[in-house]
Amino acid sequence: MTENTRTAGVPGNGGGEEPRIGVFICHCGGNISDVVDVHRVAEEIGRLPSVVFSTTHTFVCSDPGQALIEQKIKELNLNRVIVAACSPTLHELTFRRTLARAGLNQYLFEHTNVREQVSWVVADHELATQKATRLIRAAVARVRHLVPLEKRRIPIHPSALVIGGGVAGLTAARDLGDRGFAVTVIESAPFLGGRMAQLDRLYPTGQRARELLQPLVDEVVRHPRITIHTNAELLQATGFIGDFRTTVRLHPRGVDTSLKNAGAVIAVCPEEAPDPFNYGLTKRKAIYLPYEGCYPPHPAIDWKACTKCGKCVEAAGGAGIDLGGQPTDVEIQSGVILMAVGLDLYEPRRGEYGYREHPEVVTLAQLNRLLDADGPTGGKLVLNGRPIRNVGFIHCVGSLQHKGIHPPMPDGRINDYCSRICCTTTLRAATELKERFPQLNIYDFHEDIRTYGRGHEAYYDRASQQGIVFIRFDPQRPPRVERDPRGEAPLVVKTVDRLTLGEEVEVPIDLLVLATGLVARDMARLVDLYRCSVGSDRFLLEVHPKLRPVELAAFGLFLAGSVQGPMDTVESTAAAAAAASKAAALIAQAHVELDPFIAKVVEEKCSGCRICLYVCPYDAISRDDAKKVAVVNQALCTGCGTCVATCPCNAIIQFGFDDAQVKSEVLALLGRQPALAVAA
Amino acid sequence: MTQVGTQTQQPGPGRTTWEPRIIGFLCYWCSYTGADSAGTARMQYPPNVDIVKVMCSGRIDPELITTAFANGADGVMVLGCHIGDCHYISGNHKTMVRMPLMRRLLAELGLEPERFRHEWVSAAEGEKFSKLVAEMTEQVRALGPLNWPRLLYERGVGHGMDLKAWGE
Amino acid sequence: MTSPHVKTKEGLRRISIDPVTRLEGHGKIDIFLDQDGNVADCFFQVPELRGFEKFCEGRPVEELPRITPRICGVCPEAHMMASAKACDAVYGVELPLTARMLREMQYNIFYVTDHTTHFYALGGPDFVMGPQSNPALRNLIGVIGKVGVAIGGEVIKCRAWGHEAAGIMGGKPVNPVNAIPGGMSKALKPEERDRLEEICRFMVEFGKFTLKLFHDVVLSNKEYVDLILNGPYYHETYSMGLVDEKNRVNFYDGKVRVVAPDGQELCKYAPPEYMQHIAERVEPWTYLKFPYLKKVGWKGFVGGKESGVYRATPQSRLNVADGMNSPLAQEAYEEYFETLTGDRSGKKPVHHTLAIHWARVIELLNAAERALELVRHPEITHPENYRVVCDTTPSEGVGIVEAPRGTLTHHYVTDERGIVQKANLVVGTTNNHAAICMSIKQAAQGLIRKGVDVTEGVLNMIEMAFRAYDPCFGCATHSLPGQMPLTVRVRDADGSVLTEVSR
Amino acid sequence: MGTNGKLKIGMYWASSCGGCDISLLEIGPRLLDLIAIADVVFWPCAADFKYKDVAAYPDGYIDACFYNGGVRNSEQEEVARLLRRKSKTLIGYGACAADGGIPALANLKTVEGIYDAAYHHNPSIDNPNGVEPQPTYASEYGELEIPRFYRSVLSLKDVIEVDYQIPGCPPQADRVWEAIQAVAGGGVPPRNTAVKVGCTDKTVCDECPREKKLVKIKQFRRPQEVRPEPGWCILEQGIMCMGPATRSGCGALCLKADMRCEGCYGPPANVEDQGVSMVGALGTLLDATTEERARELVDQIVDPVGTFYRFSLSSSMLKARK
Repeated sequence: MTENTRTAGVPGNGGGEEPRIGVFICHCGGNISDVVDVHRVAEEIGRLPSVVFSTTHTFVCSDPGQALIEQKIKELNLNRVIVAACSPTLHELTFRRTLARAGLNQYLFEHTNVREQVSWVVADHELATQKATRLIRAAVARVRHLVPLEKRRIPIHPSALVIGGGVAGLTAARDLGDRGFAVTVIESAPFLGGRMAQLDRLYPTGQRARELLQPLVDEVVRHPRITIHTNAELLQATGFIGDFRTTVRLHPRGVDTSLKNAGAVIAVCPEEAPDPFNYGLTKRKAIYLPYEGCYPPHPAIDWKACTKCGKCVEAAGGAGIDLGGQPTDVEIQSGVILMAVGLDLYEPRRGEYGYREHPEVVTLAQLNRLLDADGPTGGKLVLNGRPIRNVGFIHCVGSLQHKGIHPPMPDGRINDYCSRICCTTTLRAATELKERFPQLNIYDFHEDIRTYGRGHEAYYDRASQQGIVFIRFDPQRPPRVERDPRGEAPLVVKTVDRLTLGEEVEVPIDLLVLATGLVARDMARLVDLYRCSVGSDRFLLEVHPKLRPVELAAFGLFLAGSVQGPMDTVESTAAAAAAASKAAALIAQAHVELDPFIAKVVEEKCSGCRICLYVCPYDAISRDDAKKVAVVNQALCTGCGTCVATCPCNAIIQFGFDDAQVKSEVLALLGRQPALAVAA
Repeated sequence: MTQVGTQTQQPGPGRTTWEPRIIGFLCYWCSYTGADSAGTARMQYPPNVDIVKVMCSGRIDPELITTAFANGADGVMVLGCHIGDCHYISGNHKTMVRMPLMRRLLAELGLEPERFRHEWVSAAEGEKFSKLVAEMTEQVRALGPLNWPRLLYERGVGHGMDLKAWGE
Repeated sequence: MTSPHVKTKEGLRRISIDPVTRLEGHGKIDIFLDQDGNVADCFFQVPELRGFEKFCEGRPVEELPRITPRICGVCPEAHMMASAKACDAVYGVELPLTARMLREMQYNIFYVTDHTTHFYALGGPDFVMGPQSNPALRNLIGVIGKVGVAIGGEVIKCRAWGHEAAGIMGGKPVNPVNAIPGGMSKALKPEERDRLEEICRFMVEFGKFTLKLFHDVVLSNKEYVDLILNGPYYHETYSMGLVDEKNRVNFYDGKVRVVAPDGQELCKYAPPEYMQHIAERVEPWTYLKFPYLKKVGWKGFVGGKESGVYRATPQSRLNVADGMNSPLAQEAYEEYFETLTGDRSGKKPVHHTLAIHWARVIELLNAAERALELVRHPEITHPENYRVVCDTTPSEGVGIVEAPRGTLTHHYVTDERGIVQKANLVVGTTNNHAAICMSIKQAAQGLIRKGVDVTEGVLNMIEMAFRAYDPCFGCATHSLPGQMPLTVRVRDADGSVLTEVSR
Repeated sequence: MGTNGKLKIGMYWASSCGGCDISLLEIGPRLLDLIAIADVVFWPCAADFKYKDVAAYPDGYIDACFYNGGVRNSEQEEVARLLRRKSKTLIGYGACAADGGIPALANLKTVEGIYDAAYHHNPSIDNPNGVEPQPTYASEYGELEIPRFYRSVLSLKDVIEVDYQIPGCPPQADRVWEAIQAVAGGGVPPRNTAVKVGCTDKTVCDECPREKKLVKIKQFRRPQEVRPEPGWCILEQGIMCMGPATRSGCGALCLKADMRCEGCYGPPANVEDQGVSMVGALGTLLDATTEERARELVDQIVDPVGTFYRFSLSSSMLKARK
């Protein structure tokens, strides 16, 4: 390994003193050194002013590699360190810690990417070597301007708010409660359980959904440290990581626990409304219980349907029902917030595969209700009285949409993503149908089948063995659903089967099931209140899918479950548990430490023109009207730096990315500074 | 003049013919990661675009772009997250406004529009990234060296200007 | 600083009145003497070009009333108004009464300020102190010393109040910004109006006083009157000026009237027709062009009815007009012609270059009277009618005002977005460029002869021919309070300096 | 300092309009205070001194010399160099000297274009032989000279070392007086840095009486197209006001006349380039959430370069390439 050591210079720990720069260039096995002449690079960089040490190493990230850095920092009083290796996304933090161990401020470090962005993409050794040299030279110019930084310390209130009372929210709440934190769960509906309560049997185990949900609900509602608010509406949110203040409006339930004869009371109610729990397959009373064993166990009143006729009050003998209740607002303090609002089902457009044109066309969710032993038909498969012989399933309704073929959603986008759960759910339902009603002919129309999870493929095999007919259609020419002219069956599905090399098929159908996809909820209020990042698929966007998968960019906000994208119950609970443990790790400390790369207003340069007040996505900037200058809230600032580019006075700096640092980098890349080979 | 640009821009032995020198300002969360994924997939592309990393494309101060051109860049690229995918909610909305305006301004100052390019590249679009770099390199190569400081000097602007950096 | 290697034709001497170039910049006089020591030829050069006409292209037309005033920071209002009028024409908008009055009032107040500067600081001293008097005293300080400190105070007050008025109306006292296509940027508030009336009242008194001063000091001095009437300061040229519908002098608006040396009307044209009447010559030895009357034609630097050379000075404006639009100025106007033509019938025109000073004083009083009349108009503070909003498609337009130093023409052509495609400017002093060259040559010929020492006094008397025009080459030749420093270098055939006289 | 202990000051004007000299006169009565502390040893438009006198002065004779106007021809550069030699402190006075000023807009055009407009193709031109002014011309009697016309307008600091600069078109009298006193008092800021005096370190917004409503720009409007609502930020109303990217000191006079700021005080302190500083700010002020809308609004901006650099093209980063 080449070493180029110069011993001139003043020792010190950054911040003002003469920089003493150490450069460590990684071979990464041969990943880098096979293409880049790392020794020549080390030599040239070693000649730059202020570079007192420059070397190469087989694996700088290895223990010996890090040990070398520590040793040289101490031995040569290095006060700036550059590692040229893989992408900083992988090891930047590793090396920061190395600096810290050596007693050097960890922010006097620069990580130069010479693998992903040089050796792996530039075949020509000479050009690759030149490029690596340029990039490191730029890093040298940059680190000259680095100053020691300290992490921000923000006190944490040891509590969590969970938004959403579905399986994800409840799981996260329980895990956090068990770890000893105060948790508040808010649910907009009158009952807990969310989507899971509406499901029948779950793949891969085939267990009943509500049987799995029940114990979780019991655990949560009995939990000493968990508070639950149903009928809760988000009103306001202020504060930031460590000390969020959320105001929710609690709408009256109309019924309390003292109601004894719920059944009789519900029976007398004259008002009816479509039952969303059964996806509109049935109607329910204005005072209702969604299902057996729901929580809270006492009914709620659907105020939209209720006419306040008072019959229920009479039937209840005056006890337990109050039709005149008023909403109350409560403020909830929490150190962190978990987003667990879940998702919605895609509602097909009228006429999409005959939906809402032919009564024989239902969604997969509706079918699940029909299959449910506790469902509207007690599990019997009847559709307005007719016996059913032929059942068809169509996949990817509302998912995997194609530009030009599928009309865009109201926001102009199309759902080009896979909803992930529908294939397996479809096959599970199809196989159950075939088992329960062997005489059925079942046809499965799909563009593609994705049974990706453990045990999922088994459903496909079973379906094949059961003789379910698979027909693969061409997305360019999706199936057409029409009335059967011959009247054999109410419907006929026409399409071209690619499995039989483009054979035209016409299938008579009694019941057509649309495997509808999953879409993000309308979360406008939530997104606005908490400054959430949203993806182009409208689901909430994590910081980084691998590195920080359950965190939002705004500090203290976590993603629990399918608010982040289509997930089945298994994935949802896993994600929720992950979010809970991440959140717990954070609120377990008295203080949270945040990266210092935030914006700061240099008061004497600020003209108070207010233009930065428009810009901050996190409302972290306010104006001190007494001083007539802008002020950045350290806890709210996420360090995007947009305000820095905005300020017409250059009065805002961003630690780690201030103009001097970035510009010096640019100049160096262009061969301006520092001059080459000064002390050569 | 070609030589001038080349010598300082391409230190060390090897090529002496002129190579386009392009600065790419990339946001960290999407475009920079996109560049990484191009690397992970071992996509080969020209080495002429040198990447300067910022956290969000909204941080890309137009002054950085003029700094690059004023100091000898032949081209500048600005890459950020797609609209709607910004890690910082709306940081790239500012980029979306600044860059078209910047493009007009640069053109009016006498700079070929092809020397400045602004695109959206997501973390997954390694291929798009490598394509863009290749395209940009070729379109700048076709235009030839810019070497703005030299040019201004010849126009009589900034008599006091130090051209040493350009080998004079 | 004419470089020593400059060649001069055999047997000629060159007198270079040179620091004009160097120190005021923008003006340079070269006088060539033949072997007998008589003036062979004389060149007045303007070494300044800034290219406004070109870089106005591409600018939004509404910005030109703020860009073109930087042609001259001494008379920015003139350019602002001409430009704004051209913009009105470009948008084809008719200004409400209030808007027109606001513009004319602001312009007349500016006129008072500007003429004051010239008379007291530049032109006046020659008469008050005497053309051959001690140059150290031939300046404002000297004037004040002679006619009393109180007056000096009044002069400074007049300028100060004039700029206060400009500030009230135009935002900035120098380079105001308030003229826009369709009118003015803001209405005049009643309290602002009251202050302006106070200023205008003062200006009228000041104008009366100044006219009286001119009588006392100049007209009652036989020597000066003789100099005006019989000195080497007389050309017969065409006269040009702006007149209203009654053919009275108007600085802000009207038609351009041109009369021949004998007083006959040559033409009377509206702004859009200027191209049929004016053309500009280009000479290789100066950056400034030479406008002339197209219909008469360019015959070189000569006067008379056959030559298209014309003058656009205060005197020219009086020459082309049938009268003034204010009572006191009208009296003065009549007296002006009676005195100079010795003819009670009010015979016109007159061509005595030095009498331009007198005409200027009459204009000063007229401008003050007119401003006072306007500021008292009940409509002047109308809260709405200070402008109209332009919703028409812009195309082309010409705007003309009388700048203190001559008729000023702005001509723009725009695209449908109002972006300027072409701009043509015929600037005040430019009109007089040819005439100034002739006046200098005439004075030089009259004053520099074989055997005559070229003294400081002689130089000043040459300069008086020049200064009468209050020339404004980038307004550079304003001297306050003194006069242009002059050096005459007499060179022999090799161009080496024989003698040098400075003051 | 002269023997009488008074400062020796001078003033010169180059490629400018004369407004600067007038603005210096606007200090009015204080002109006399100035005379009290200083002898004017050279001020063509205010006192009678000659070029040869200046040439004869020993180097550094003038304590403080104010140079206004940019440098557009050889003569102006010569004088600038001469005055630099003769002056202890040289002050670039006004927008033109500091940043090129409005005449520097000519840098967006070629010299050929300028000559073409001035001497060939404007409608009133009568130039049958296609004559153009020549640096030297052989007349019948002898050679005549005029200065060489440069290809660009340069700011003073492009040509010589400048100690201080006073921005503004023209500088406002009160600020000028403060600056003169500062300089006379030995000059507070370090010399030879072209540091700007006679202005503050804030922007025009700081002095502007108008209030922001924190609403974004929905549509750009031009002064002739709208009556601005009094008291409300002009820029928020869609009129391209340069206030945010312009150094303060003027007192926001234009805004008080309901006009947008033209930017005559040049870039803010700590900002090198006025134009891009404005682009940075506008990025956040436009009411656009889609690219189409953004482009639409950007297209509504007329003449960006002439608006953002109206007074500062010579001191901008990229100048202009014509």
